[in-house]
Amino acid sequence: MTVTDTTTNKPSSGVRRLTTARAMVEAIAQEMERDPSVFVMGEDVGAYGGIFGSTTGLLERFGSERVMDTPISETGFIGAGIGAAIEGMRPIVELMFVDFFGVCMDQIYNHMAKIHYESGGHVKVPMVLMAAVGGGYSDGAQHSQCLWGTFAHLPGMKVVVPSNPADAKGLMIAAIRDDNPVIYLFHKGVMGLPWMAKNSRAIGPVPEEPYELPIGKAAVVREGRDATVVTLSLSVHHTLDVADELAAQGIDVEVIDLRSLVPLDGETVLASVAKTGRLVVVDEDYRSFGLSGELAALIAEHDPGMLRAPLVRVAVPDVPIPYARPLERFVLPTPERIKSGIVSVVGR
Amino acid sequence: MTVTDTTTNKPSSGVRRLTTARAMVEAIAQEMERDPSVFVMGEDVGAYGGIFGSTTGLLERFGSERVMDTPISETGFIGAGIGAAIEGMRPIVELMFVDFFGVCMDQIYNHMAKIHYESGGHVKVPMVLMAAVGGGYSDGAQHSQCLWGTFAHLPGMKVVVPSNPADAKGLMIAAIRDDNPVIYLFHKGVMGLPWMAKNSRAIGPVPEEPYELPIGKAAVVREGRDATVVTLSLSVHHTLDVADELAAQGIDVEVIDLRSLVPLDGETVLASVAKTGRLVVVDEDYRSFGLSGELAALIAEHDPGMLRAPLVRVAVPDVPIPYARPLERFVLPTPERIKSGIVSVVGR
Amino acid sequence: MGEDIKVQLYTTMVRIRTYEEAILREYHRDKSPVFDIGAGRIPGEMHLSAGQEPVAAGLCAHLRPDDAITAPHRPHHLALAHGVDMKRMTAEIFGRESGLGRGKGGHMHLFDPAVHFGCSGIIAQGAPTAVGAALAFKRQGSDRVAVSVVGEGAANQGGFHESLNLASLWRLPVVFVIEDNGWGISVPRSASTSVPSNIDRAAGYAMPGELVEDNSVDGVYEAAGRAVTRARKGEGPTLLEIRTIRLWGHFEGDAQAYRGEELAQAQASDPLPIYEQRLLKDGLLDEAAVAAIKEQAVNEVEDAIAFALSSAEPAPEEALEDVFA
Amino acid sequence: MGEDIKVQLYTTMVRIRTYEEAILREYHRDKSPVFDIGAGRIPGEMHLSAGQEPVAAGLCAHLRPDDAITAPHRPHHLALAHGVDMKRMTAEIFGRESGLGRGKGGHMHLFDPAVHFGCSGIIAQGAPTAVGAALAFKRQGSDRVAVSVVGEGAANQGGFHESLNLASLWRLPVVFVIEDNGWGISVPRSASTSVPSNIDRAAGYAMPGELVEDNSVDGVYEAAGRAVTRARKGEGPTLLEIRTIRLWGHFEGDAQAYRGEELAQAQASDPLPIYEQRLLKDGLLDEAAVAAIKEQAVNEVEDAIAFALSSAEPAPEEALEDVFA
Ligand SMILES: Cc1ncc(C[n+]2csc(CCOP(=O)(O)OP(=O)(O)O)c2C)c(N)n1
Ligand SMILES: Cc1ncc(C[n+]2csc(CCOP(=O)(O)OP(=O)(O)O)c2C)c(N)n1
Ligand SMILES: [Mg+2]
Ligand SMILES: [Mg+2]
Repeated sequence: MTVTDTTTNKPSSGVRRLTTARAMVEAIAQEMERDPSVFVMGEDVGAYGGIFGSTTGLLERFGSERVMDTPISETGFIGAGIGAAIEGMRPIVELMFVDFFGVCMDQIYNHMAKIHYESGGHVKVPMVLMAAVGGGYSDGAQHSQCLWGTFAHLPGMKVVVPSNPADAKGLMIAAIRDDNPVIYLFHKGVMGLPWMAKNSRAIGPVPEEPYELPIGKAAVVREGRDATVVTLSLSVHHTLDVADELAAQGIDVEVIDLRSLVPLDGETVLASVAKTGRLVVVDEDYRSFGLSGELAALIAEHDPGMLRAPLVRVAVPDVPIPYARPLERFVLPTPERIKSGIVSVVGR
Repeated sequence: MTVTDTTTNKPSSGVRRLTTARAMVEAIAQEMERDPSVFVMGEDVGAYGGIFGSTTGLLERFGSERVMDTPISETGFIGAGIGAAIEGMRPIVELMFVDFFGVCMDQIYNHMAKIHYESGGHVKVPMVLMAAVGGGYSDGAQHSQCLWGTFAHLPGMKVVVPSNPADAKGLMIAAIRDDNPVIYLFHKGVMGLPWMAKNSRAIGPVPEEPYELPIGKAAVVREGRDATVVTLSLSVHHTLDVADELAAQGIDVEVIDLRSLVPLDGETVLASVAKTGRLVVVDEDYRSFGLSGELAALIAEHDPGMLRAPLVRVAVPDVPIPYARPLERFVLPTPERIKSGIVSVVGR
Repeated sequence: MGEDIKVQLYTTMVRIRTYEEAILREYHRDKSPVFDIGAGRIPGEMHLSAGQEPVAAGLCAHLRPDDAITAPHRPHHLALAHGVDMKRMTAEIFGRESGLGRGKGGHMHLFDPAVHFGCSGIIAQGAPTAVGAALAFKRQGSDRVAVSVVGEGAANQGGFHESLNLASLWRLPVVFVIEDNGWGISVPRSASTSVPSNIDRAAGYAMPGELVEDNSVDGVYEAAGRAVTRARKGEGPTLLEIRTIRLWGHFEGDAQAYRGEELAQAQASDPLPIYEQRLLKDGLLDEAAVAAIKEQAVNEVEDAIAFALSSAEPAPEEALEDVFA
Repeated sequence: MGEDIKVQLYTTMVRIRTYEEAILREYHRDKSPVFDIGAGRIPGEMHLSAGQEPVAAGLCAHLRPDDAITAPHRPHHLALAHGVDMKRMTAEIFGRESGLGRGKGGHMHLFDPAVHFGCSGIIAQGAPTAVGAALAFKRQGSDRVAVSVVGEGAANQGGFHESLNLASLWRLPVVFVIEDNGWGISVPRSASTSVPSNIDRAAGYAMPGELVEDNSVDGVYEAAGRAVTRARKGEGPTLLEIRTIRLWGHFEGDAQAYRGEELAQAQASDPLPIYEQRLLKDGLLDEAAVAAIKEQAVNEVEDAIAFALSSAEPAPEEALEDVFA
């Protein structure tokens, strides 16, 4: 499943457009050019180019010493990333699917995320751990999860979740340059893969030069008065589509793309909810004990009176992701569910 | 660190009192007597009797075929528990400290918790996974966590957290008899261990006969009008102490012991907050993306207007648990922090 | 090794190959001209086992329906050889209500308690479960056996080693089978495994190891027979490694550019025609018998597909059921 | 092996033992008559290394300050032998602001970047980190070496095996050292490990394995010398297992009822007096020299404790610092 060249195109306007996958690769390549301590490691990141195209072409360009295929030993190679980071390298380690975190979580949360703290700040672990997330193509209960809430609950790692090519590039460069461990979660559905249903915004303009997007700043991707939808990743696009549709019905939705869970940009959320008084959280992760709860607490701690209508959560309803298409569609935050969530929050 | 006999005593009233550890052991023993498919497995559960006394005396009584010490191979033996459960046994598997979940989480959340669902309900995994949680004795960042929010976020497992001896027994028996996987988290500070600072309620009356406490029912452990404190585990006791103290100052606190996170007894919480209009969540787990958020969402979905004052969260402020005593006390939900949380929510 | 057995092994292999070819066809049916992994009658990842039939046939010939087996992400050959209901398995792969998992599992999550079959999409994580099944069998005083099958890539996953150690330590009736098809997706064995063969690791767990080098079903049958017998007699676990081949891509859609020369070699050593020729030459089969075996396989497989297609899709709200028993 | 080295090894062992005895004293100081794990100047779990000095002394004699070492939950002997600052380490154990981790780490989390020392309370999970340090050293073109030390109990943890395979596959400068003290808390080796020695597992990763059977510092010194030299020359990893003894409890407060006879045997084979006698008999030391070495050790250790005690406790709010760089 190789990303083909059709994924880069320069439309007549002259603005260069890339898929999210290509934007990520460009970010990594530019940082590898700039900084010899940056290297990439993971399963099938070499000749294969990453199962979801996140490393396509890097092996050819940088060689196998800097783009290393690994055995299926996630504890081993993520731990190796940590050790290398401590000793002066800046590894980018790919965990193929985030769903596999369970075989290596100790390295992630007890080591990668805690060594800096335990050392009283004397040891740094500058490392990017990237992983594919998300469902929608019937990959079943062990290959379709988002799980960002799991990482965000545990201290010591930043959690970045880009939704589009330009953000993906800027956030990747920021993550690589960050002196802290950064979990970088990319949804398969925003990568612009030729072999998966494409989202129209999975390809978009991306500046050619390297640039950083600050980690921790949400984007108000659509302004509106009637309700705030806070979301991230693929759901941003579904929400924007729904918002366009609802605009025609006179419902004016503000859409916030969080872009990172840690740090969480509470200010942007609060400012928006202060304006609209209504909140829908659209989250492809499991509903309970996750993002939607955290946003509810943010508001309740600040001023519970801000909400003029009950919170609406459009999330996976605490069931494993089922395989069959009608079942999976039922649990994912589809445009239909987002739409009815917004309609119910505005009470029309 | 062996639980000594001083932990059982019959006060003059004739009511038998046990420590939480002894209550758990009694529950396990009674179930092992009743049902030959029940067995215990884990590190140091045999001759040692469980590092925190959760299996003391079982080896002597049931022999090494039913009380099995394991190598330090959590993925291996938790997976073995799953396989045995599928094939008709009812294993009770101990993960010594919950902090070690990272070396075996895949078995827990991708297998133990999902097989029933993936099989369309045709395969059952009746298994108890018990683990010690909590800090307060300077055991550092890798041996002091609660992490219940992590398990509660992921579907397919019940999450039980007893706070006292009688509940510990009834919930353990219910967990063993449950046809589902149950995570059973016991706080070291409620076990009544002779070698750890004791909580006065870590020893209490426990009926001798086997009994089940239904999983999913919270307990209103103190009724009050002015504010609701929702909490669990060791923090229940701190909160009750604080509530007594505040009663003297005319602040009348209702205290809810959740007893389980999955299922979460939302009804009991909502009924209480409807009455008091004020909510403090006391949670020894990390603050963000966890229990306190989930409770905020519960209310915000139901009726955000229920809260007459901002939510107060008394939790671990998203830092790893530090070692030194002043640092650790600063991040744990100590009575002082609970008290000031309640005082601030009632606005006096 | 009797003549009947050889015909039986051949028949099993034909049945598997026929199945995989049919699934291949059905999988791609609605995925052209543009391949979209989520489209069609069978969506999602699809890992087919063509080339690895000798492992399943030779191994499962020794198993009883009450023996347990945990298979990896590439499970069809093992499921069929162990007697999983083909109709309900197919219905599961098509995501239907009548499927083994009522459409909740999919092709990596096939569970059939009737024959104690399970699988998992997480690498090597079926091994501990097999150890646990064996522990139950031993405690229950039976002579049942549990089998764990993983790929050679999976043999570098820590949980696999933990399982070997536990099974040996507790002298459990487990047979560990490594299907060494030379590849873990695009990573060749030489880039994943520090020893020439995983059999070199058996001694590290004080268990016998046996390598079948030629992907021959007879070789698998004999080695597996020894291993299953040991286990059934209470003599503990065995590690088997079978050098086999992955005839097709890692999953469907895999362009396999990384394979180069080796792909043609693999295709030239397809075990099915080789075994067929052997049995014809040895006079155990004639052309008519071959044709009959193939026809029967086709009929059974097409029936199973028809069954799946005629079954209803699950109602969406059923997604909320079966989380808890 | 020169005479100077022997005296140096002895001196290191004395220094370690003196340290552990002092920590033992300080740890229990405010924990009687009732032992409360959270009480006193040094709260929390305390895993002391008395009896295991030969491992640290013999191994670290070959290491340079720029070589990395990852130690397990029982780290003091390795930290001291590798040159971790004793004062700041002690201050950390006492939870002081001047500690290595400013009081955030504690005795299982000692990090001293000056000598590339780290440890972890999670079993075997230092091994992957050592592999990564070695990977960095190799990429950086240096001849630096990384050492991973774990217990024999830890050698049954999957991540340890993954690390062996990676180091061998990538031919990295790693020395894997297993301190086999016969116990993983209360579980004897025979109940955790399916082979007589972990050295039987080295072949499974195509690396040399060497067993030091007698807990002798000379034996460790020689075996470790060969392993470190191999690593430094770019010849890849080695697995060493040292049969050592745990003189005291798993942690302080452990009543060790499970140990029975073996405890007295262990105490009778304390390596320190044995080695001291040897050096005295061989004339490498005399009583005066022994006394001087011990006195120096006591002075250094008591100074370190005094330093710790005179350091301030961290301010509570500092708990919120150092999460992110
Ligand atoms: C823990 C884990 N890591 C990675 C993967 C992704 N993955 C699926 S199959 C596979 C290759 C498996 O190779 P092998 O074990 O040799 O089996 P084969 O596919 O060759 O049959 C990988 C890396 C996974 N499913 N689980
Ligand atoms: C993953 C994990 N499991 C369990 C433990 C609890 N634990 C701490 S030390 C120990 C025993 C370790 O034995 P060994 O590796 O032989 O080292 P020793 O204590 O003998 O030095 C155990 C089980 C842990 N810290 N981490
Ligand atoms: Mg393979
Ligand atoms: Mg040991």
